[in-house]
Amino acid sequence: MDLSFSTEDNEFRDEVRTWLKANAPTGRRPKESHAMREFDLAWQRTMHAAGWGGVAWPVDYGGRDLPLTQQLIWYEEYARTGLAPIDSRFVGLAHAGPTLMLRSSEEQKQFHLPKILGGEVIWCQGFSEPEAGSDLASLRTRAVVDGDELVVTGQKIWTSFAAVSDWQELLVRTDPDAPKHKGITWVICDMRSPGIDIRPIRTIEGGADFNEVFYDEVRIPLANVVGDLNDGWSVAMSTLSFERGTAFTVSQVQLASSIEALIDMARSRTSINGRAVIADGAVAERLAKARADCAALRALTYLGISKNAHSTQPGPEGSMLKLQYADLAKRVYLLGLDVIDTNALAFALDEDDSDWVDRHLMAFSTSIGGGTSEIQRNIIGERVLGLPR
Amino acid sequence: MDLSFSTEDNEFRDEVRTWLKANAPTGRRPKESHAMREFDLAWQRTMHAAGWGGVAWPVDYGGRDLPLTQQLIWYEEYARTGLAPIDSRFVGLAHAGPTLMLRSSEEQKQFHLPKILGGEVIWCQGFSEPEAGSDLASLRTRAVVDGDELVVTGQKIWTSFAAVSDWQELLVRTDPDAPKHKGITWVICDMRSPGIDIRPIRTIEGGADFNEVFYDEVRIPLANVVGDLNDGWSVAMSTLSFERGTAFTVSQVQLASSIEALIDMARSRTSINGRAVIADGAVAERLAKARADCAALRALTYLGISKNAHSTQPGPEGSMLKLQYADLAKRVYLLGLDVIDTNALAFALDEDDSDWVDRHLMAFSTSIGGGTSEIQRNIIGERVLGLPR
Amino acid sequence: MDLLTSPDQDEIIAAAASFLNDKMSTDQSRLQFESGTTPAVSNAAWAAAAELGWFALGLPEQFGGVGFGLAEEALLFREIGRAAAPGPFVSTVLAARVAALSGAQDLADEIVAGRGVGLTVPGSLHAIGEDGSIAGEVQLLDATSGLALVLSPSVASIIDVESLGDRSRVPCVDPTVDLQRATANTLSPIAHLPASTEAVEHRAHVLIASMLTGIAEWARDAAATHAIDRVQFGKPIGVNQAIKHPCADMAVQAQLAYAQTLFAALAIDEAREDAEFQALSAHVAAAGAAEFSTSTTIQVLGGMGFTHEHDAHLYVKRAEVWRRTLGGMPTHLARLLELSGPV
Amino acid sequence: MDLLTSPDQDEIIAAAASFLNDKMSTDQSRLQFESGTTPAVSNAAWAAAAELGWFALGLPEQFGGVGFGLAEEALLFREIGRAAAPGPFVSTVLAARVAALSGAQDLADEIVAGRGVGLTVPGSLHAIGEDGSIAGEVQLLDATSGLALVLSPSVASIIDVESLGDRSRVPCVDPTVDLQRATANTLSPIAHLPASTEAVEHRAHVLIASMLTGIAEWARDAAATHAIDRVQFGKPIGVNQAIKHPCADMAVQAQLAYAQTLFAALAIDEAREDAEFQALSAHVAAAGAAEFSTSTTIQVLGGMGFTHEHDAHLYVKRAEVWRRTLGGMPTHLARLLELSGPV
Repeated sequence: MDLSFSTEDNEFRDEVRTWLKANAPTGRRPKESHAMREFDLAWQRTMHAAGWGGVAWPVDYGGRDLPLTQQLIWYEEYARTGLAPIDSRFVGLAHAGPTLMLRSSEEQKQFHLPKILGGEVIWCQGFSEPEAGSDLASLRTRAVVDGDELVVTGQKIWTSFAAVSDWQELLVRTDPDAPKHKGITWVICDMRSPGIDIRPIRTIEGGADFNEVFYDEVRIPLANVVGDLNDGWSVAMSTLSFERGTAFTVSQVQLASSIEALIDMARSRTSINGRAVIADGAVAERLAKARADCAALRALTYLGISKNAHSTQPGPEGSMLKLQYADLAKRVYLLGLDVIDTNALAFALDEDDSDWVDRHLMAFSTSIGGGTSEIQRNIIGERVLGLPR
Repeated sequence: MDLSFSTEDNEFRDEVRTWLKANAPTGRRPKESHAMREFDLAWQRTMHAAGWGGVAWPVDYGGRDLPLTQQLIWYEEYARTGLAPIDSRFVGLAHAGPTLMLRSSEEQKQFHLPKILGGEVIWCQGFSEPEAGSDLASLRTRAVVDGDELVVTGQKIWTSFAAVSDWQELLVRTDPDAPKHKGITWVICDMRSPGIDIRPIRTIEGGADFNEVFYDEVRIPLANVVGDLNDGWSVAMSTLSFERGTAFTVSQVQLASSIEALIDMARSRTSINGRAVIADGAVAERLAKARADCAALRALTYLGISKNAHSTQPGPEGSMLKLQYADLAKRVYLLGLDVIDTNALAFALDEDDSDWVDRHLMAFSTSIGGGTSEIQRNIIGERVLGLPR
Repeated sequence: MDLLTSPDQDEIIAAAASFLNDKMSTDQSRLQFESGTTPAVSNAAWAAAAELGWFALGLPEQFGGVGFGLAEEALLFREIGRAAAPGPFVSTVLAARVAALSGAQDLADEIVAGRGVGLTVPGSLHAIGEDGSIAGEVQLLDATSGLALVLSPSVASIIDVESLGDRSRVPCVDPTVDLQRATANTLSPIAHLPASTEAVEHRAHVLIASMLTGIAEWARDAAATHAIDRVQFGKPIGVNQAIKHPCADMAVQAQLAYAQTLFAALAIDEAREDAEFQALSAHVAAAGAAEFSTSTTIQVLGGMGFTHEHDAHLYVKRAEVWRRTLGGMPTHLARLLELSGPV
Repeated sequence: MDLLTSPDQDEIIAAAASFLNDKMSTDQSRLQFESGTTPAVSNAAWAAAAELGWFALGLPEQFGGVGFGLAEEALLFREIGRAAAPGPFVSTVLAARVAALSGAQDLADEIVAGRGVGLTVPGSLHAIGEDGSIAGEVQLLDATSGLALVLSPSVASIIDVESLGDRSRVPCVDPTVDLQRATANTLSPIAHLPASTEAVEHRAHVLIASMLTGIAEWARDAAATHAIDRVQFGKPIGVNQAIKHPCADMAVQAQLAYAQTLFAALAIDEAREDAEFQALSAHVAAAGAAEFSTSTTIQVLGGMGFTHEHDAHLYVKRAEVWRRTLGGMPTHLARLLELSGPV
């Protein structure tokens, strides 16, 4: 049992830090989605050229297949660049790509994987539907086999980057009569297909990264099905353990940076009563508690990685980390507003303060997206403690 | 709409205050249960002699039948005496007595009601069982009709003052084959009957006010059944609206006094860092928040009484008050420990501080007894907001 | 003692709700703010509110007011909060009072007739003199008609915002609010009222508490409606205690905020000794209810609550703005602790 | 980097759990405290713990210790917390260290061999000198063998409690603890160790955090067991999210406390720059987990949790005592905020 990293690991960290410092993009990431796509892809190409395109990807597919400890180091250092933890490359690199590796045909792999890693394409996800949120398996988007094609009609929602994506991992119902988990198919959808209509959804902080996607008799070759027809649920579930908790490190490290930034601000700013913000004992306690809680979140990340390094089945730390991260992020970013105080009224009073308002609003999504906190608590209660369903 | 009381009400308040000041017992209430019984009964006799024995009881049964506003005033003034909100007289005066008024025979009324009001007898409750807590209707204590008697065998739990009680309102299962709410009978049990065994339960703060009561073929005359055989559930439920929220005032007013006492202590005491306790901004905020929350609790009490004065069906404020009181009491008494700080280690360091530890431990029961907070939330969600069961 | 609304009061409430629904619905304000117009209230709607007497409801009759109490104003503002109606209601109503009670009857008449008055929000580099003059950096909410109300514990005043320096418009968190930033090099007010004559700030606490109560009630009802309608895993999601219990907590908090706000309004109307204590308690209770309920409602609504498709985001932002406008919770809680306790 | 326990460590844990179950179960301590004997640990059991080397586990071998790290001690103390074993474990282990490292090897040997050392709890009228001398009012936990440990940020020392004035025994919230009150008119220690040599207080934070983690884990498991076994309305109560979700929260908090406590122990063993930061974070995380979990477990258990029939009350009281012994959360949080952040 130790905290320290091996000499080899420390050398690796130096190498990563040096490389990122020299190569990470320093300009502001564009807000317009096509420019954002080009920014993200260019960065992926830069990383890929230097061998950093897929730190968790198998060597066979052009990745580095780093041990978990080095993945952790990579993500810790990546977090320091301040780049977004999740950008438009995410679905391709961390979900669709790994799914293809595990479940697709050799031909599908040969075609898609190099393009993902090489920064040529963006993927998006087509899982959720308006009536199928937490209950994903109740999805209704219908696909009928017609010759050597699937004909898809229906609607997806919460698809990030839909308008700038090349491909989509799409779940459709191919057998409406089967039990709900049994009639679903996982298929690769070309986002330029006729019959696809994309409508952006404006979110609370004013962004439009999410979309509704409508399918009106969209024709997809049967050759694009991954796994078997009607076996899509198992395909979708097969990738859950990819990276085994390491990628989450970026969010955790950046939250820690936010806390330290807030402490600095609370020390240097004057509150409405004329004293330093940090002289408010209640704010001070919340800041100190956030520090302690974030330290524990990091320790839990390390514990999870230590366990996962010895087991292919990821432990329950994943749900625990997600749940606790959401709770802490919401607390920290609300605290951020209390630190900037009446500047919290303005959305762009000055760039820095505006950013805290933005983060506060964005934090509402942490306990909803990717499995709500309520669902995480069910999972922990049932799988960790063995409570009845 | 007004807050002020009428001249008549204000005169009434003066009268009550004067009388209580002159007559309320000033000595410490004994901890030993028989002495406690005598203390409580003597106080009831004093009140009864002066016409205060049953402020909410009908005049026909010797009560005052005060309008709700005057009940409120009575209880507000009663709270100022510092006497316990609930003592050994409670079941007789506020539950069993009112049940008898509504559902018992003239003979039963004539026999029992004057004794309750006159401070001659103590009643206890025999409802809960080890396996029937929140799910009270699943009670199993069995009663078989044998001639003109019921023969009772089983076990009750959480019976306060069982060892010093004369009578018990007892729920027994008389028809094991009926649906669970349909086979229950409400019967008056003489606590001196052969076959009753009482075992005290030591509670968290060291007291033993609760008991388990075991029944081994206890014979109770059928004449003691109230309402019909097998109709006991409806009998038990018929009294829920008695006093319509006013008696709760004593707890709420005493909680407010506790908060004011804590604020005084926080101002006058020095904490471990050498400053006044109240200089700790986090403690100060919790105290201020408790003040505001307790003010709102009082306002909600007033709103509930205003509504109930115009309706015989009590509103949902009852569950809301109970839920919020439990939450606030637990917060306030935990805060009490933080105000007395390291003195919280001792249970009897000096009398006053010890009392705060005692109240903290006792506060755990506020969200359990008389319907858990979880059950209250179900009730509010379903009955107030119409959420599905 | 009676906290029930009278038939007259019920009529005020029903008329207000109906007017707000017709003229100031969130559909309308959304159209306005999405087109970039702030404050997102039309001049016609504002004038109609003036015509209904909203800005003179609690003003004594000798000043041309309707002569109701703060309790009736509180009931009106609860509806304004529930509707998330845009516009400087609190500061306009209070400015009319400052003008009238300080002898500036012409100004009072102008305000009552529909000249909106914005609100000056205190900042850390900001000082208010005993005469209601103001110096330093300020933010202005909805001061588009050229006037703004200034509030401090010792005085309330009205300033001419045209005389402020460096005015610039900045986007507000709440998209229906016009937010400006400016600096004052000691600006004297055009009217002022010392707290010794009337503590206008206490009334502001109650009116803001009323709006926050309305916001909390809207959020409670939006969450409950969704919990009943939305089906997942074959059942309405409201069957789950993880949904039902937070909804119940919202119901409790909204009712506490409502009861305490009425209590505080009556405490001021009846000039009770603990009026400030009750007003601050109302602000604290209602701000807590609004913050808890709007954010919890987003969680209950799931993804949709996080978007502009549902109004929840508007209410989150309104609650955020309004609970900060008088100086924020730490200030109120510190003051609450200084005061004598309740009577 | 590896936070998994090794087979050696697993052996320490299993042996400790088995010993505690045999010799220091809550059944046994209940018998003792119900008969009025405090501390509720028998001399024989304490001597057996000494024989197992518990008080020298982390002491370097040159001082007659076993030579393990703080990490191993933390794993042992987690089991002590889980068992609610009575006795002055933290102060005895740390006093052995103070004695040995300050050159009082005979005293160290005596302590390691089984002379328990109590803990001095700071109060508001209490001062600790740079030389470990003590003045003012103090409380003593389990100082029945005549010695007590004194801890401050700058020094750790051992005092002879017989030299304190006005000693009197008072009942402790935790019935297994012997609590005394006394005053010192500047009492010099019999041994002391400046923090510049070794920061004993940091180790105390970690050991107390370990005990609190064990308490939180016990509470989590007691609640889960009850939620599975207890049937109401025809189903185990654990099907209700009002039970399931607080249990899940307990699981998360316990795991966070465990991970952070190990992290902190290793940070001290590896002399990281952020060792104090990590130690305080562990104390804060574990104290929060213990307080939340023990009180939530009482709620999950219902009426029974509120009685002496179930051990829950013991754990509530232990958590209450232990999270206050080093000066309480406000002190720790203030210090945590002063420090540089994590490395």
